[in-house]
Amino acid sequence: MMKYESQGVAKLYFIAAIGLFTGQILFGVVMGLQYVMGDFLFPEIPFNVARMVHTNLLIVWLLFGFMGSAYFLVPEESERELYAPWLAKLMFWIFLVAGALTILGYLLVPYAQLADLTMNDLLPTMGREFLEQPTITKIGIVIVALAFIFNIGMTILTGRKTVINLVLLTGLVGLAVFFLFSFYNPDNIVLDKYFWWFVVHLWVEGVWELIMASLLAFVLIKVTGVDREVIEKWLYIIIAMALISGLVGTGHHFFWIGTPDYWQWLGSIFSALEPIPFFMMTLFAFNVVNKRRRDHPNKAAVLWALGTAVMAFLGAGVWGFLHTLAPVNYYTHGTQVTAAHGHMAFYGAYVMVVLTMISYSMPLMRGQKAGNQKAQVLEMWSFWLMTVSMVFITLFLTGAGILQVYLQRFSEDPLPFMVVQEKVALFYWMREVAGLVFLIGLILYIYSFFAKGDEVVFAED
Amino acid sequence: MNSDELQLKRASKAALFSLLNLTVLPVIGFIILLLIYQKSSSDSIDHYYSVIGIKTNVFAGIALLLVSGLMILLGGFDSPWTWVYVVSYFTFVHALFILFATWVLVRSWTGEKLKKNILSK
Amino acid sequence: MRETFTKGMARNIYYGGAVFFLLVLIGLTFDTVKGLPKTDNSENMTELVAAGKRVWERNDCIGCHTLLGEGAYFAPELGNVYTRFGESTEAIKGFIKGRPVDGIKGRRSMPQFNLTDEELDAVAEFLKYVDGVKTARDWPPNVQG
Amino acid sequence: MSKAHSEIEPELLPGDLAIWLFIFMELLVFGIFFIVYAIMRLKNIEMFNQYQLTLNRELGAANTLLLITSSYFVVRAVHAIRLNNVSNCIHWLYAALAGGTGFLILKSLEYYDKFSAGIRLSTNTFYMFYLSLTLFHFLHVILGMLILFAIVIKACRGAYSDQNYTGVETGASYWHMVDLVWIILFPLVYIIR
Repeated sequence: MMKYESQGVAKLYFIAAIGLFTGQILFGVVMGLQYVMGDFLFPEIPFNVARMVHTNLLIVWLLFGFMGSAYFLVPEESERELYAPWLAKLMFWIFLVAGALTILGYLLVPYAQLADLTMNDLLPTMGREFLEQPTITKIGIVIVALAFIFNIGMTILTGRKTVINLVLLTGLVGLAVFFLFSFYNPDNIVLDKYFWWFVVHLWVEGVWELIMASLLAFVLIKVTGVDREVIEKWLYIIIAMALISGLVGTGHHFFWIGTPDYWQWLGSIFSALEPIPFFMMTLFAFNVVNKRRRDHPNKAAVLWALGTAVMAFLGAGVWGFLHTLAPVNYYTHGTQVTAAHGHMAFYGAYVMVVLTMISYSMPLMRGQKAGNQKAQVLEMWSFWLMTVSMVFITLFLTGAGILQVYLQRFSEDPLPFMVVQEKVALFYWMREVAGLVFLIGLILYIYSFFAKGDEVVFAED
Repeated sequence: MNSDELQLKRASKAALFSLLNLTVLPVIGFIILLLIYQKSSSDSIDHYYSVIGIKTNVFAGIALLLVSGLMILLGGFDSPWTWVYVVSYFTFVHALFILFATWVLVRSWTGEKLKKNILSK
Repeated sequence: MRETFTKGMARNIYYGGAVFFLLVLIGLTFDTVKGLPKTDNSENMTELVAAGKRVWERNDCIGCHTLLGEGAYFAPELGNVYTRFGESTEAIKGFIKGRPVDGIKGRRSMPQFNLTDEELDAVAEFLKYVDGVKTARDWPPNVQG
Repeated sequence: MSKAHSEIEPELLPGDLAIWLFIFMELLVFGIFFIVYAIMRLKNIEMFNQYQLTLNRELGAANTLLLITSSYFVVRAVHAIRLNNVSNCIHWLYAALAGGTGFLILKSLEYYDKFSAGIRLSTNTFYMFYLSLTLFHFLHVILGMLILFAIVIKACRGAYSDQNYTGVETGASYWHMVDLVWIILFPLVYIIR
């Protein structure tokens, strides 16, 4: 069912992605419990280790997901086989082994010892949020990324160049380039924080949006049959808005870290525009699905695509805007409000877009046009379970955050952090329950790949 | 431009201003929506969409402003719990109204009425 | 101006907009970096502070705490811990040293990192230096962080 | 019904409205800046009045003239291409570009003066707004000139005629917007007390 044989390498990447995703959620559940039962698994797995595993697995599995998506998408768009399928396979195993060793390192030895083992002193880059990987792993990521971009780039440059694969390529190159800032770790804490955001912000609110928009556009072309011209125009406008608002929008991270006051104005104004690209993505997805020329048998993939557009708008757009203006952020910065936004934004934008790609491409790689009836029903159930529970996780964390802000920062008589944490424990319990429902949704999702049932009947087009 | 196309333009304009009233142009959007409603003849597609827009916004007004107002009134201005409910409720429900209005806008572009599920045939 | 909006135009807005705002960001970055010495407390930057930052990083403190609002939200903000602990590095060191190895039953507890005296000095000095960074509106809002 | 009307949608979005949407977006950003400026000025009237006097109004006025004239040249260029007079159109566009260049030179002199006096974005709130507003506009002038220049190149290659001059009009609209922003910015920051 695949148009090109080499698209099949994506399957490896997707399987690994789902596996690591499961690990991420398991550790998320552990952390959620540690929020209310502080001594759970202590001192074997202290919270910081669980969190490191949770966030690093997220980053790594999303990278696997992006790479897999690119390997599936690029040959089809370029109308040729992958430049070097063997390289894609080799890099997969290198990345998987390096990633697994790093995670095991986090879990099996104390972090300081891991720093010594990997000779962090030669080029200290560890111990910063999301960039906890040992320097050697970081170098490994760069090598894998370069090999990957070379492979993808050569395929695109020697094949058909479409807007989708060019935008995807720009996004991936940007991803690699901005990651280089992770090697810059000055002693000056303000400088350190300033350039740390060049990785984090310019990834998730910059180049990743390019990747996301192009993946979504690809799936929408395939499942709706809407004219490529129309979709490409939308794609350009969406990513233009993403970069126009998002580049200077980095300023919303420079409010309170010792950077000049003018960032409060610039950051607020430009990040107030940041919901626009996400809103346009929703408008775009609704529009093309509404005007679809065919009803694709893979209903689950259509659901995921629409879900991505809606949830990205909610999580990244609405919940981002909620606390992005400097006067509000003065109170909410570094509270559970941030956590609420982070969860829904990552799920809605990046988790869901990868799951959309998997949902669309996995059946094709397994020789079917779409999963069987039962599999699709299960998959849609898992969609709703995961999505609704993520909405609740976000709402509970928002509640916890508002209460925290009020008691700890806003009231006349501010209470200490730990006292406030105990007062908001109810919200953490509810979040944990929602987290368990999410895990059930994920298990159902995995099970849907093995479900046997009647083939979907569809008209040839 | 024939009258069909004109109606269609007005219908999508109605849907657009219903969305704008919910987002960046509150009140102004509603006034324009009322004007479009006034100009439309019953049974036409622009009439249909301006009525939907007006209903959506009146309902949103009640659901957002009135309910939030009641929450503050009943919960007390100085209670942290009031703000927990008001802020989460307002953000979430407001977003749902925006999403609904967006879908209406997209439907209005095709000149068809709402009905039709987004996923099924 | 009655024309259709072509794909070419959309592309130009994308490239033009991206380059334009990238240049704006780079320009602002230059200005920020040049102006930093006024606020970043670099006059108190010593060898010890730099060593303290390494201790901070080696033990992944950011995995539980926030520092100037960034990090994890599991444990208190440390950007102003020096003020909160009565401007005493001794109090900070005492707290870190005194963490029980097996935690506190049923409650969150900081791990016992077994830091050496030099490491303790350094990390306390680092936290004091961070407290000296002049953040806008003197963030965090109050001593509780 | 749906088939008959599916052609209508591109007119709304992303129809020709979209380039206007973009211009509207730009005006929105400048608009927010202006409103914020006005509010901050009300809060710090004395400080704003005091530092406003340090600005060079003569250069500002000259720049206003330059931009308005070059906007007029652009109008002439559009007029010329409508009459299918390509070479005339190119000449008027060059004239408009010259106006833009003049603006950039005068503005650079002004900046040179301010920067060498040690004035920076973080000097005080007034200079923050003065510099960020004018610099942001300055970059827009450069962008507008690049667009006009691209049109000149295309016009030289014979891409435009009285049948096809929408590109010229688009560039002209953008240039007018840049002009318009300056016409609001100049009195707001340099003159109103």
